[in-house]
Amino acid sequence: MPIEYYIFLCLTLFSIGVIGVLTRRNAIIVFMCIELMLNAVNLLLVAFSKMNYGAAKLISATTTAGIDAQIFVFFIMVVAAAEVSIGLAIIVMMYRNTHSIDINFLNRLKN
Amino acid sequence: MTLLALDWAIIIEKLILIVIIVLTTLLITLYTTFGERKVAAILQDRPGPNRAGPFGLLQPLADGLKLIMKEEIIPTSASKWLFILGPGLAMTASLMTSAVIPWGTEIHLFGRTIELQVADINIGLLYVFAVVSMGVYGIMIGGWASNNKFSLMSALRAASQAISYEIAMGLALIALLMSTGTLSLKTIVADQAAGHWWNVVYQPLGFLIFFICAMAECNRTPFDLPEAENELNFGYHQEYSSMKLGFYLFAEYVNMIMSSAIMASMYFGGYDLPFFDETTVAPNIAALIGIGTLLIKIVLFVFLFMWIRWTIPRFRYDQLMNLGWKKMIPLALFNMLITGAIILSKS
Amino acid sequence: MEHQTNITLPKGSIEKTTTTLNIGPTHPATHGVFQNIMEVDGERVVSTEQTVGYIHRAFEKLAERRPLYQITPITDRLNYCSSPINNMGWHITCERFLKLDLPKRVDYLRVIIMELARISDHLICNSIVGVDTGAYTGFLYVMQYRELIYEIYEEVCGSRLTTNIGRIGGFERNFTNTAFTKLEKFLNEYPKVLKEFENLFARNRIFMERTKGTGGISAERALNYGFTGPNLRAAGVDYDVRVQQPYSSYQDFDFKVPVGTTGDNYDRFLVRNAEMYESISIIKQAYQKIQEFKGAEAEVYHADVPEYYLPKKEDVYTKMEALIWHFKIIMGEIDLPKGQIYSAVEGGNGELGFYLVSDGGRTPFRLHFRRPCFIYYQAFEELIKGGMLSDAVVTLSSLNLIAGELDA
Amino acid sequence: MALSNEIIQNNLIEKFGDQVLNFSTESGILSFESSKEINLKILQYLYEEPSLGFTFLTDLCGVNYPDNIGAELVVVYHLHNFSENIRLRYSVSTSVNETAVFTASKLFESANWMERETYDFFGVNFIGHPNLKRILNVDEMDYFPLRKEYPLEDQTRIDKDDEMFGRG
Amino acid sequence: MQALTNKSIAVNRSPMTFWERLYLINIIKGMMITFSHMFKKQPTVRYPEQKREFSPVFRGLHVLNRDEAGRENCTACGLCAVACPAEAITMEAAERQEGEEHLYKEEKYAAKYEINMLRCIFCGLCEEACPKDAIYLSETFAPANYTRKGFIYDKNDLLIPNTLTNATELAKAKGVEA
Amino acid sequence: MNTLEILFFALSAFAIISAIMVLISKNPIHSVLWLILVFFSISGHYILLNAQFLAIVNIIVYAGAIMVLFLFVIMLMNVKKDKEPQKQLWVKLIGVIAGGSFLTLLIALVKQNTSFQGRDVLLKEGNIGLIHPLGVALFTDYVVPFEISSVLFLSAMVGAVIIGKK
Repeated sequence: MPIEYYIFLCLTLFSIGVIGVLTRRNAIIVFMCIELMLNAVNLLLVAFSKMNYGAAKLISATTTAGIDAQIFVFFIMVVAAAEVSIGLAIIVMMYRNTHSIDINFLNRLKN
Repeated sequence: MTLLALDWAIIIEKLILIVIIVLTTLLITLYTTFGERKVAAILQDRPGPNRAGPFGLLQPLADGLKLIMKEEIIPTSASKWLFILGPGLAMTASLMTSAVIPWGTEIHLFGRTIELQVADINIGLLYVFAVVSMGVYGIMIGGWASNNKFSLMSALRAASQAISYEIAMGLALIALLMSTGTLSLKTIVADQAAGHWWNVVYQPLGFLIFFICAMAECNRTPFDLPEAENELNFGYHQEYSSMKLGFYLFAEYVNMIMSSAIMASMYFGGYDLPFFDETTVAPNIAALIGIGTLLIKIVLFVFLFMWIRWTIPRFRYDQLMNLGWKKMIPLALFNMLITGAIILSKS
Repeated sequence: MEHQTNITLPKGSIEKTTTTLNIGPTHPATHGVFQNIMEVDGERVVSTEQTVGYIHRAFEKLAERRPLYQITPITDRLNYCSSPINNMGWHITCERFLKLDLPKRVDYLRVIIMELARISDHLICNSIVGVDTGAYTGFLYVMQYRELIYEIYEEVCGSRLTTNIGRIGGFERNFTNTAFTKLEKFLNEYPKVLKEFENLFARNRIFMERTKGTGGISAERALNYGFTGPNLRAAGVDYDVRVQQPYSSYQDFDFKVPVGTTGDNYDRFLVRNAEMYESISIIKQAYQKIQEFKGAEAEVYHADVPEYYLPKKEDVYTKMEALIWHFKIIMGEIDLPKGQIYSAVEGGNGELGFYLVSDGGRTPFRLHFRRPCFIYYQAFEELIKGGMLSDAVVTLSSLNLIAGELDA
Repeated sequence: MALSNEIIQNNLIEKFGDQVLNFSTESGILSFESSKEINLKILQYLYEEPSLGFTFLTDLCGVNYPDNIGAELVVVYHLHNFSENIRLRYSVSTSVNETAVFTASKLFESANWMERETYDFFGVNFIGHPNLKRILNVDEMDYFPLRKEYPLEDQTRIDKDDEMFGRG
Repeated sequence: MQALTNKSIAVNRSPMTFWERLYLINIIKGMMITFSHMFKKQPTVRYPEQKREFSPVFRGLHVLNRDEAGRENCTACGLCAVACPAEAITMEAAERQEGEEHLYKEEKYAAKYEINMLRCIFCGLCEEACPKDAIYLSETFAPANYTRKGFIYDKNDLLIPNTLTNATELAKAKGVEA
Repeated sequence: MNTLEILFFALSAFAIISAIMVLISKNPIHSVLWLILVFFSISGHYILLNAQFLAIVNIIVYAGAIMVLFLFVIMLMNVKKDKEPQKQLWVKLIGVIAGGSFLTLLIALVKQNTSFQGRDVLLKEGNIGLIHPLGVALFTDYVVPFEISSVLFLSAMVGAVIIGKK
């Protein structure tokens, strides 16, 4: 499978995430789109890892090349989980204070 | 070890196995609902269903028929697609677990060796864990889509309960992993069958925690807060009727059977019949005996579930959370520490 | 699906942070028809408004047209879990008002019936507390013994739930031997079952945590709210009409008044539980006393008051005088004395009072029932405020609210 | 000190003079009346005076005497002193046209619903009541059904409307 | 609040012991209780096949009685209708004509006798009120019907079968009641 | 086209369609459900790449925990679709155009970049995605970040509790 396919797929998913962040006002949806972007990156990382592994395997059968990319993905997931817990807590707080989850009204938090 | 070995014979074989397993599970489930009513009845000094067929044995069929014949009601203010999706998800998620359970050793048929396990993936335990974490969606979506306050509260209760008890469940599993050293259910069972003690001997506390968490994940009393009928009017499936309701009710029992199967496999030797030498009989018969043993273990666990349900009161929401976070998780961590210490001292 | 709605929401309803839940009129927790409009914040109860009146049957108005004996079936339907107490309470009120003296044996028979009714009432309440906490089995264990109680009623009066048992001046018929045999069976078997029921719940940590400290009320508040009966005793006030103003020869019996301390659900459960043991002991004493009557005394089952107690059927068929009395009583042609009376008995839920005003006519001029449920249900909001929804449900059942008694 | 009906009577007369009247004792319960203006004062005195201590409101109900012109409606309070174990009946009367009576719900929480019930059935307008609306009957009802002017229909009549009697 | 009587006794509200705090002990105790009930005799009455015995004074559906000669006992005095707190009984009296002596015992009889079983509360006051032993409450219960009209039992539904003309049915009716 | 390619394109199409549905659903709950489907298809890709551990962790963490949290929060707030704020049309249009140009730009860049040409991704082979090698790597070379991430988790938990408590 050519690596370009994976790159195009991940780029598309990432751009959809970007469009979501740009067009939606619902804070939760925006947040979800960020998760989508993270996942696109994850997929790309894994694809690259397998690309490198495939190249290295031709040289040595027991290589572990590319494993660090998968470890990175693992850490990204960890960080995402932590980020979501905090982020959602913030959104809930915001909803409690402003009765809205509209990101345009976030400036209400000023006072 | 690959998941995508496209050998068509194997695919057909696995498909047949899946169909058999799913159908058997559904049949057993059908009779588990009957069993629940009968167990409740005899624990409560009453005969239970006894009209349809001899000893009421046709009762589950009658119930199923009734559920199918009932009118489909979708509330106008409900979110229609999600309302239908909810019970389907609940059912699917509960059936998916069956894929990794080793139902027996192997059967030799038509010159082929058929493994009695749909997929022996080397992350079997994690798979179970993932599927269990999916199970809550059915309840949440159904409860939300009903557009009913009681259902919504029940959905929220279900979600938080499932998330909270998953953690302790995972920690209990990690202790088990430490002592067995593998994630593959097949290997775990095979190790136990190969003359080791059953894992419950090594992990009694872990088993207890897992059992309690399994009860919580199946929404069984004392953790049946999502459908606490006296508080929330049967909670998330309050607005459901006909077969959609049937799916929810079924899913609960399928869940119960699956967690019983998992517990039997992980802690009680799976298809291993103790003090019985499988090599003395023909391999096919040994496999059948293994299946029978596993089924008996499942039935015993299911009975235990029912027995507990019909004995004790349920928790309150905050007490449930307390138990989950302040007792179960520290206990599971403690169990993990002890296991680690013992393993270290042995090596 | 699009559908038009022109409902304008009340002001602030979008912005409000609480959820309105209707617990009732038909909800598994209400055990009867009444409503609680609860405002909950998540699982916490912020406030509640109780609505009653769904099964109001205008008993007080009906009673103004009924001769005294026809009011007994009305009282059946007040607290239908212990209708014999209501019946007896009404008869005792009439007897006090008409200044009739009753033979001791009738008193003791009444005590037996009333205590049986009290047991059946408490038993329902306590087992329903179990059901509402999620344990259904205990309910069915004790329910078998309510059946025994009902069979005793049936043996005496012919009916089970709405008993219409007893008449002014005594009972409509003597207790049969079967009734006494059943009573003995009950007395033998019930304490064991009660013990078992208690073991199932009383020291179970889940149950204790569910009930301890929930729905509590202090003695002062309870008195101010007009609590009586087990609910008041659970708060620590040992007020019991049977002790304070004995009726039906309760002074002849030796029994204790169990009291709690905090008035919470657990105390209510324990007080009712202990009262059932006391009731059993009272029944045993009464049964013993009844067996001590000898000769003609052992057959007495009504007072000798021809103006109010119907003559024997055989006499009615054959004797003119009896027939005349029969007609007079049935047609309600006996004028009541003028005056008023308030008389109370200890019902299943507390002081069940009857305020009877007569202007000398043949029917009560005014009859008011003091229904304990109706009065203490007002305190429900105070009991559950700030607690969890589940606590509210348990409190609801441990208060033993009977819809028939709420709405006279 | 044992409290008796005479002591209560003397105490009340001493305090309120001729504002309390019509003392009588029936079946052991002392009953008396007063004008409706001082009902709260009397109830409070009975509540707070340590030698009386009627701190428990057993019952509150209305009675309608259509023949007593000017005092058709009577509100009856049954009070109870637990420690002395003595009951007391106190009543105030009011005209059917001018039904205002002061509420006792500030003194006794239990009076709240009983007053609502009395209002519901007799139309006694309790002044100062926090939530005086119908309780047992429907809110739309525009009469007070327990007054004597609304008699029950004749039991023995045979022209029963079948539809109303479950025959329709 | 001081004690009002010397009879009061405090309930056992001791705090949980260590073992009780562990949940398990009492749960297992409770489970043993429920388990022991598996082997208990079931008190259930399997209704249509099996019937529990009623007391002889059970108050079920009404029956209008006849005497030994098969004549109706009722004399239409109306006491039952007066005594009925639910106003369920309606009756119309008629004079007995010449030649009807074998039908009615007294000179007056009930030409129309209806009991509305939807209103009836089965209090038994009519049975008690009857001076002629004409109405009594049988041991049958739980009537079922498709319409409200069907619950208004007229004289034909209520009358007991005639001893002379319909002895078998009477026996059957009595057999059901016994 | 072999089976793997069919699977790849099916999963990709599925992922992209679901991702678009996340954007255009009016109801936030629907968005969440579509996003779960995206995660499932990405997990499918992981399996295709024989990264079994990541596939299952993706499901457990994303679909099983994070999305439940999202769903939970949305239900808690009871966000109705009519209450959802909408951006004006031209803002949306600009957003879509910006995202689209971003995509075309990147695709053009990748197309031009020669270092990717001819490089293949190894599908369904190689054991680096299995638990054992990952575990070894995680607990030898990456043990410090692993421990640090646990500290991160703890602080995130404390933070969430503190924020939520207010």
